[in-house]
Amino acid sequence: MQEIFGLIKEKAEKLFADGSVNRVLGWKKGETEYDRIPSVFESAEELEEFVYDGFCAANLSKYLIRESREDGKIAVLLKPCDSYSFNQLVKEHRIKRDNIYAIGIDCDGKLDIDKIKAAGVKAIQSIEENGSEVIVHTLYGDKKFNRQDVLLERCLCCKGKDHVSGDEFILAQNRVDTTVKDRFEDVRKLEAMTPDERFEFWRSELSKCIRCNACRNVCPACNCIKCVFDNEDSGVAAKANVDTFEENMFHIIRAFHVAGRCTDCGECSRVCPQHIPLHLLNRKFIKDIDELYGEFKAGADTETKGPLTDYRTGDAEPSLISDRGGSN
Amino acid sequence: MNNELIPHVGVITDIRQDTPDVKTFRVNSLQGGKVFEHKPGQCAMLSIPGVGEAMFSITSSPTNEEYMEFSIKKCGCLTDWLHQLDVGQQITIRGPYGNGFPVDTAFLGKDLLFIAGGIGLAPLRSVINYVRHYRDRYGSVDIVYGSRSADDLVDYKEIIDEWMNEDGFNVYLTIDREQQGWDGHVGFVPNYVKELNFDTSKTVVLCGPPIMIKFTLAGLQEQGFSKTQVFTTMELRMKCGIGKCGRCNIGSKYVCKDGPVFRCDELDELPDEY
Amino acid sequence: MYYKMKVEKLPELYALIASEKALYLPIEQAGAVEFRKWDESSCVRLDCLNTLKSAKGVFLPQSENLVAFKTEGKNISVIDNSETAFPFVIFGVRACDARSFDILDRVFLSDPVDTYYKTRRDNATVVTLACNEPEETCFCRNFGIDAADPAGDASAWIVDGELYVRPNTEKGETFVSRLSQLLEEASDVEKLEAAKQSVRDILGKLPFAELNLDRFKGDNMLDIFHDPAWKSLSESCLGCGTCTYVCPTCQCYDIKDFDTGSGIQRYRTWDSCMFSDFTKTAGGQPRPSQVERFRQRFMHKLVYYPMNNDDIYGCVGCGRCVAKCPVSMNIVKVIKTLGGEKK
Amino acid sequence: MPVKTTENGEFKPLIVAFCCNWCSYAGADLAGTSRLSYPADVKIIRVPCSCRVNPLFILRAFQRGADGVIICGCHPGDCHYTTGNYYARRRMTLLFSMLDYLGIERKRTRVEWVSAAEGVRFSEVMNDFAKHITELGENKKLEDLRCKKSLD
Repeated sequence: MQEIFGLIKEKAEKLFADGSVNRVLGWKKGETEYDRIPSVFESAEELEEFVYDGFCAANLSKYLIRESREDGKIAVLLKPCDSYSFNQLVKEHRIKRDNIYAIGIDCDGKLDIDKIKAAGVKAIQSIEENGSEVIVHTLYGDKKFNRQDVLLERCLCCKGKDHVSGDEFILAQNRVDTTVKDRFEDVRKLEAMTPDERFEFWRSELSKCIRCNACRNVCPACNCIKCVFDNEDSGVAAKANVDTFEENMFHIIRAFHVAGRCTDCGECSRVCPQHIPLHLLNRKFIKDIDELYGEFKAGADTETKGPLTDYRTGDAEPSLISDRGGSN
Repeated sequence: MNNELIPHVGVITDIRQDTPDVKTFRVNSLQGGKVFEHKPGQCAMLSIPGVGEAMFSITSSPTNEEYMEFSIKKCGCLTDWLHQLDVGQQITIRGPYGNGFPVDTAFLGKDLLFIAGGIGLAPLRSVINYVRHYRDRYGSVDIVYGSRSADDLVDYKEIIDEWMNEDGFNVYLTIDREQQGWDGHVGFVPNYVKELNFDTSKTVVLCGPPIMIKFTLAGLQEQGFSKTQVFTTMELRMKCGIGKCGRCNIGSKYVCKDGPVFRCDELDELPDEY
Repeated sequence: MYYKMKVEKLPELYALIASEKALYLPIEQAGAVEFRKWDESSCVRLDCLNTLKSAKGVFLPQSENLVAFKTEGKNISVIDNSETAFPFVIFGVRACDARSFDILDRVFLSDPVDTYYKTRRDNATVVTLACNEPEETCFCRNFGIDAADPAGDASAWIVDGELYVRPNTEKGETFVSRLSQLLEEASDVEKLEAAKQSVRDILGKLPFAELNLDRFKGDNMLDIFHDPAWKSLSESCLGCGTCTYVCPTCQCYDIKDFDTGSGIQRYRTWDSCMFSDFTKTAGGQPRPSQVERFRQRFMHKLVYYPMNNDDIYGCVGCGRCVAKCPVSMNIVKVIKTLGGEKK
Repeated sequence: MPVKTTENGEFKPLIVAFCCNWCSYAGADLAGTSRLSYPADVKIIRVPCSCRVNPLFILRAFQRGADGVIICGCHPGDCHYTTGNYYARRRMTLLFSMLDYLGIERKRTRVEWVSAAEGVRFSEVMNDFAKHITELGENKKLEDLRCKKSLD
């Protein structure tokens, strides 16, 4: 990504220089080798700290809800998968498209620091990305990884290398495809289990939830001004895992509220401090929608009606679910 | 061990509709008498189980041996519910919380000037009545009280019947806009205070909406009052009342424990986050 | 006085402790290591440096029942249905978490005492475990914590396949005396001291080993509060509660009522000053945007808490927030930016 | 918590039925005036339209002790608001599929279309649903223990 890092930075500097934007939304180096902070750069000088590498995983489109309402034009860097969220937000009129200069940038898959650490890596001093290799230097010695093995879960079933929106694109010459599996593979695995096995699986996963609300707050589709779970009168315990019911309810309702709008950007699973595979809930809805109401890719464009704001007179009846085979 | 978070049960023995949106509730313990003793300016956590719990200033004077009173304006979830209650309803109550006004130190022997706006009279009422009770310990008392309209003056009857007739008490009432049947002063409190041009040796107790406090304080300073003479009482969201739940802080001070009464110069040393 | 035993005997040790008291250990479940109650089927992970949530949950659970109410007509009856206390041992607490107990003590044991917390605290024996392989996110050293020699009622070390234990308090002495059938007196203390030293060497080499905290003191409160850097620091903050919920020293809580259908259960839960409703009232919001909320959290840890508590910082440098923040915005960045180390 | 067993120890399910004001509620009314029987444990909640039923309502019902939840609305094409039930149909299909995915018994929830004239059908639907729920037994997977425990 080194080649396009230079190009992006150059482009951003140029945009500042010719006054076409007054801010650039990108990533900044954090305190550790792998910390990348979503940041608004307000001048060419501030771009000193700009970075684009394997750890710049954050989807920046949600910040546009706030930033596109500020004065002046803002340039935003969108990876291919982020461009879907971007489109969806434009469709929902949550961001002001006219105030944004969208730059589509190349992505060769993002790295998962937790996968690296899970291999027993401690006291990291520096990380080197070298083509298909990732080399981690630590106080206790070096460790070499195959890049493909330490990619984020979502990158293993990448939605594709093509942007669905953008005013300009900065792409690498050799584009890497990281896809190794179908994105519904894990959903199908769960569907094949018995209801009790599925219940056990989700119970053990959801019981880890600490109710930090990171999944909700990072989600570009969760853009309500006031969330139902923040409503004092709703009677939900939004701040603690007081009860198994509350855990189930939060995640069911959250997934339902973004159904038909979720672009499967995978941010929810990435930020979850407990590594709950939340994307499997969203993908279930996506899979059902595809199967029942025809293929639908949220964010693929800015016009098509979403599946839950649309209907056909001949739609399947809900009894379809209870008539499914298997126990219960 | 005494558990601070477990409340007492109290019973509402009287409800007075003071203004269209303010009611004064009289609360007794189940055995009669007061649920606990308090100092002027202190607060208590009232709650309707299932609805919520919130901090209210105790408006009755500690010298009242029979009951406690709370003047409550209807403005949120819990207060809406409180306003629907009838006499005889039990509620839970815990406290007293906060430091209260320095009636035994800074106020002693001083000429006092009370300035209140709207429901801001509630926390001052306990001090005013305390001062009436121990009349000889304090100098003259001036009370400036303003409200949106004549109907919004809290405790109007007590003001007219008792405070105005008290020896050494001067009460000045004002309302924001002209109103039929009102022959008193019309105008905002900060301006009225300026017009009245009080002697700058007085100790001031100030409470009301933030915007009123801001302008009144500026006016007082213009007239030569120092911030060290002005006391005010604060309110922020509270859950525990004992300085542990962590939300009512202004800088390093907790309103529930270190406040709610602050001297205005103390507030200057704190972040303006209230 | 040090005692020791072979690491292989740890399951026996657990069983022996658990035969008398409840035992909490870092235990893995569904891939997440937390302090949980031990039983024979538990997967103990003493090698795990930081549990995801800190050990504070043992004393201040994420949610706990305070009191219940039954209403009948206009009458209310109060039912004290908080959990009954039982003596327990918490084993494997790291030095940073052990310090966090002191920080929480100053809040919950100061007058008026929090009964729920105090009961648990009184019933607990804290056995700490020294760190062998600190991570790059660790910065406990800045707060005068020695990860190689942790505090607690008793301290433990694992060196070369042997567990060393040293009682520090009366509770610790009792704890060790009950384990006499497994422990023997350790004569090779030099080996242990050498191991401690090598850990200290590593601690000194970690990237955040030397943070400059000079600016964070009460005299600078307003100066820091009004620092323009807060705006850019907070702009990426999502307003989630991850940092708060993994933090060993965050102690803010909320009290809520739940209508069970047969009565009202009043419970308390952890709360976060990062949440938008934290200070919201019907009358207004003193912290209207994320800038103020973000500032509050770090001001509390680095300025307000020390002002009220003899200059002890409200951070122990465990590094959980560094590792877990979804946008990598953490206290180290705040210290470095406001502390003047970088602009 | 309502008592869920009869005197001889049989399980009596608690069923919540969300009925649309225009068709199904009138259908229930007709069932009543026609003296048709359906289980007394069916608690009807009247909603303006079947699409008023928010997924939260259904989960809330389970939380508060329901063993089965049924949503009744006008037949597709007959909605008082023209299209409400079409949306409800999509939503409920997806929600039920999600509940199934989480391992919750898929027969605990149902959608039925009952018109104002179908008093007989209403009673049949309720009897049939109650029978199924009785077979499934008590709702355990979506229960809220706080609502089941005694407070003291």
